[in-house]
Amino acid sequence: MKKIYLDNNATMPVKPEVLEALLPFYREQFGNPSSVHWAGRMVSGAVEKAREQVAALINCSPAEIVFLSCGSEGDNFAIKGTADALKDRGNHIITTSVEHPAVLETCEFLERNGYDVTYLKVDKDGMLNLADLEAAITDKTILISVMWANNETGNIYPIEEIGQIAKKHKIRFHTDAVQAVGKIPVDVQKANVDLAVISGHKIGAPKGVGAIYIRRGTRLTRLMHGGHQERNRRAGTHNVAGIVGMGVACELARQNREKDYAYVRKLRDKLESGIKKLVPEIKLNGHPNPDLRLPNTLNISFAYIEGEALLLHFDLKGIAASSGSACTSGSLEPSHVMGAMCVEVILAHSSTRFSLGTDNTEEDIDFVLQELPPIVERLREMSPLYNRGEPTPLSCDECRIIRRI
Amino acid sequence: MKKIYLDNNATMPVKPEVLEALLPFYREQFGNPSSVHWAGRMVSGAVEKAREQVAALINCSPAEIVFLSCGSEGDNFAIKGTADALKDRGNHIITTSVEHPAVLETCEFLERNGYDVTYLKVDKDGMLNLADLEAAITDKTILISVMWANNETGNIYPIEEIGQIAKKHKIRFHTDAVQAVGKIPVDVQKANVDLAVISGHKIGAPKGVGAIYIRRGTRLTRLMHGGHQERNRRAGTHNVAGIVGMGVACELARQNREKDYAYVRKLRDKLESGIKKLVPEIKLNGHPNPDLRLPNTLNISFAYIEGEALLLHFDLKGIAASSGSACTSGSLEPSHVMGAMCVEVILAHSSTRFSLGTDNTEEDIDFVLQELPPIVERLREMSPLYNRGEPTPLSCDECRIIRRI
Amino acid sequence: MYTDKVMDHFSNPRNVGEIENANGVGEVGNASCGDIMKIYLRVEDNVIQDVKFKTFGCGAAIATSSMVTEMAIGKTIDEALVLTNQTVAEALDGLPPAKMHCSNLAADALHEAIKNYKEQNV
Amino acid sequence: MYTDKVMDHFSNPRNVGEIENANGVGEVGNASCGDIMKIYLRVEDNVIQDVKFKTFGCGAAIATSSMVTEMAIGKTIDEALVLTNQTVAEALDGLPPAKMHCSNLAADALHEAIKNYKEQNV
Ligand SMILES: Cc1ncc(COP(=O)(O)O)c(C=O)c1O
Ligand SMILES: Cc1ncc(COP(=O)(O)O)c(C=O)c1O
Repeated sequence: MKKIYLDNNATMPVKPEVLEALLPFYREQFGNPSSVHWAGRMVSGAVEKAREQVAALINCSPAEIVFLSCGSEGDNFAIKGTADALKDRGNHIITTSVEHPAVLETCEFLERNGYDVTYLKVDKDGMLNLADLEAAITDKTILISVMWANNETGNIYPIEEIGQIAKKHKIRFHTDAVQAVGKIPVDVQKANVDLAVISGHKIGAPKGVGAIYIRRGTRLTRLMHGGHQERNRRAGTHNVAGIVGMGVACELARQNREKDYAYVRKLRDKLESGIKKLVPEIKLNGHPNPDLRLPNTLNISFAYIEGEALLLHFDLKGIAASSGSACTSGSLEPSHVMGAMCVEVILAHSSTRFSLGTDNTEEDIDFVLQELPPIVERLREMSPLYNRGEPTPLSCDECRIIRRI
Repeated sequence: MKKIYLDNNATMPVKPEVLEALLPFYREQFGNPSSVHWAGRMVSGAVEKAREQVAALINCSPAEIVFLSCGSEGDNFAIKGTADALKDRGNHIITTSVEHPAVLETCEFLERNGYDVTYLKVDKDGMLNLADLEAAITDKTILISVMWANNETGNIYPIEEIGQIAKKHKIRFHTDAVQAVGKIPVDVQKANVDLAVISGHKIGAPKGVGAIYIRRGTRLTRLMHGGHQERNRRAGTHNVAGIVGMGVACELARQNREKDYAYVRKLRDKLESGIKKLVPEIKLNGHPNPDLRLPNTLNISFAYIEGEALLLHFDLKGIAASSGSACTSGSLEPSHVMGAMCVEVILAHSSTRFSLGTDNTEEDIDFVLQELPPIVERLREMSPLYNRGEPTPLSCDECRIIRRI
Repeated sequence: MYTDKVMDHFSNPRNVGEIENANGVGEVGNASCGDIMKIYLRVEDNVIQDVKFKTFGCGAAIATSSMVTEMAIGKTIDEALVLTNQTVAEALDGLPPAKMHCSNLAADALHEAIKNYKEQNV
Repeated sequence: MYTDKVMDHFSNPRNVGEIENANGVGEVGNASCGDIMKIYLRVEDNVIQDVKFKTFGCGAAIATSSMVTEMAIGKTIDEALVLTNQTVAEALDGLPPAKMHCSNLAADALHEAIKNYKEQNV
């Protein structure tokens, strides 16, 4: 059976060039870059080269890049590290209600430890009101944390404008750039960002490696105490192969992003207009203007049906996508992002994310557009909510938007 | 030039069987194990198999294993996670003055945040006094953290006895087993351990993966907040390839450890007796009884000379070893382990660790024994401390043993 | 994640639909949890002659619904009341732990339908 | 980590040893830092006729010691006093940043030796 992978925001295969580049670092060049002997010297240059490659992609100095194990570590490090380093200055953090759990759960942890967190609301398109953001700033605010792009909807946030606000109020600014990097231009200088987080496996590097940009001079308490690696910023023996792979993936992204994602965007737009044409009673989740979404992401709810069931039917056809359904996330509620956008709860359960990649083809999209309508139809026929006389119980009372100013 | 690698306690090559097993998880089986579709299902079984392999090696249930990014993360997680989870019960931690920096610096961080830490002294052989340990326990003690084996000297600590003491006083017990696992038997049940940390790259798995044993029912605050991975114990997309490699490395260790390390032990003993015979004015660092040291580790100080210079000369001959010299560690003082053992400061600067592995041969040892004496002789001839009329200023006033009860 | 039996009932669900002249109808679950199951019964002489279902929910919800209709058909009401969510799950060779709670309500829906039948036919 | 020049001076250090009839000796560094450098001078007519060193220390310490002896020999005292740790490091094509501080003391040792010569020969 043909396999069509439309879940690139979850993870993607390691790119062939990346794999080739990193393989020698498992056996021939296996040294610890902190060692002074031949085995260490053989690899320390490779780590520094990778640092330059990452820095070049996001426009910073290599000394401002610290390698980590994943994006989640970066978010934890940025937020907890700031909370601790600046605890004498204040205890208030501003973030949004649509962040990745790595940010949200970290903030909730800090709330249990004496910090105040404002979770900014978003509108029904998932966008922020920057006046709200500015109004939320107090003299205790030590951090603004807003993701560059949302993993579920693909919404791109106005990071440059937020950077201006942060600068004006002299507040540190962290951005989870995990989904943005490699897909859209990310320039940390231009955006006035102090901390930006990247994850390797979202850009064709292996799982288990990430990086954080830490603007020169930013005081940040370590998350990982121990050895002197990474200029004392992050302990633990370097994941040399992963780091080399991350460097090459960034290099490839720098060279090919524009071309690659123009192509991916065309496929995404084709899928989007195809579904709109072929399937009635759907809802686009995220900003209606496709320029304000990542070029590869499409999130759609199919009324009356549940997301996991949809995914399983896709899966039977070899199509891999993901869902905001509670049943697919291990949580008890459907996606908090859908909740924050006040998507009706049943629609939230059917929200389906198609996240495309450069490996996809026109034929893939044609196939999806052929298989999707009958699957939706079949599940609707089976649904007690479909064609129900009474209106479906689609209330917003489950919306769990948290806001505390 | 022939390359002889005697720095296996720092890191080692990935084993061929491990590399072979993990390679498919970069491209063909690249999925995210949390996904419900084919790409996710293809790999989730592999992660669970690895969990069983790790559990089998240290005798626990697979559900008690959580995968991490490295040993340092495990030590941070165990100690900070306990400090936070048990903060209502007390604020006192007992550890030793010879732990790895991942433990020591984490404890020092906690000291800056209201915790009290007792750093147990060791004797001149680097061993602990268990009566001291028991005497250090107060009604505020929430954690005992003692490494299973020391990375610099190879000293093996009496983990079972310490487990008994911890059990008697109902205090949680963490052990950094990074150097012990794979080299000597590690049975977490028998030793009454609650938390044990392993690092992949010390047993032939790749860098960038580690694991922690968390005894069922142990409350531990997360270090990495975010997604629901690892039963909510550790957020971040699974490093699938690394985890698979870790599993295979544990499986190999379970099958081959005894045979492999009997062989390595023979080589180590040959090196030890050879150096003792061929080089005057040396000092063995660590316990004189080789049974009380890891079978692969030998740490020796060569009077009058400095460690980095020695390593560089080794390196010119293709021999890789490591040193407790300040000049090789990025710190300003020689090894804290040598300090804790009250090794005279000049001898501490020349402490040299030979850590052998299964790839070493008799010929390797013969070569080292041939090259070592003239190098030492040459550096001594160059040293202003050698044959000095006055005794060398070898005082212990630099000893930085910290103890606070 | 799912057993072959679950996948079989999920992809070829038995007895989907409504019964025009049903004399017992039961619905359980709620939208916010993502699972609603509705069971229609045609009972004659205390025997379940026909049973159909409609389900909004995940793979487990659909499979358990299908399975419970297959298990109930031809049974007397009293025999059908012995069926539990647990026995339905077992008949499917088990469900993932996370699904045992929310998505395994089909026997409850059947019992609701029987209760509804009894209320109508006292 | 080290330049080729450093490695050359480290592995083939020039002017190792003591001078029997030295008329200037200087020592800097201390054991706890891991670096001790001792320089012996034979000065005649204000010109450094011979210079030798003994060093306990890392690669950088040995290489800078060797380099400073090479740079000082044949120079007048006043010319030798112009040499700095910085110029020694530059003559070696640079040193790793971590080494600039502790292990780059050879010019200091030379100056100490010259001072000692001057004190003996006022
Ligand atoms: C005893 C001990 N603990 C912890 C670590 C840290 O392991 P890692 O480098 O995987 O973080 C090491 C190795 O450096 C070690 O030897
Ligand atoms: C926006 C965003 N932030 C953070 C993460 C976490 O990245 P990782 O899985 O590498 O920890 C992800 C991916 O899951 C993400 O999409």
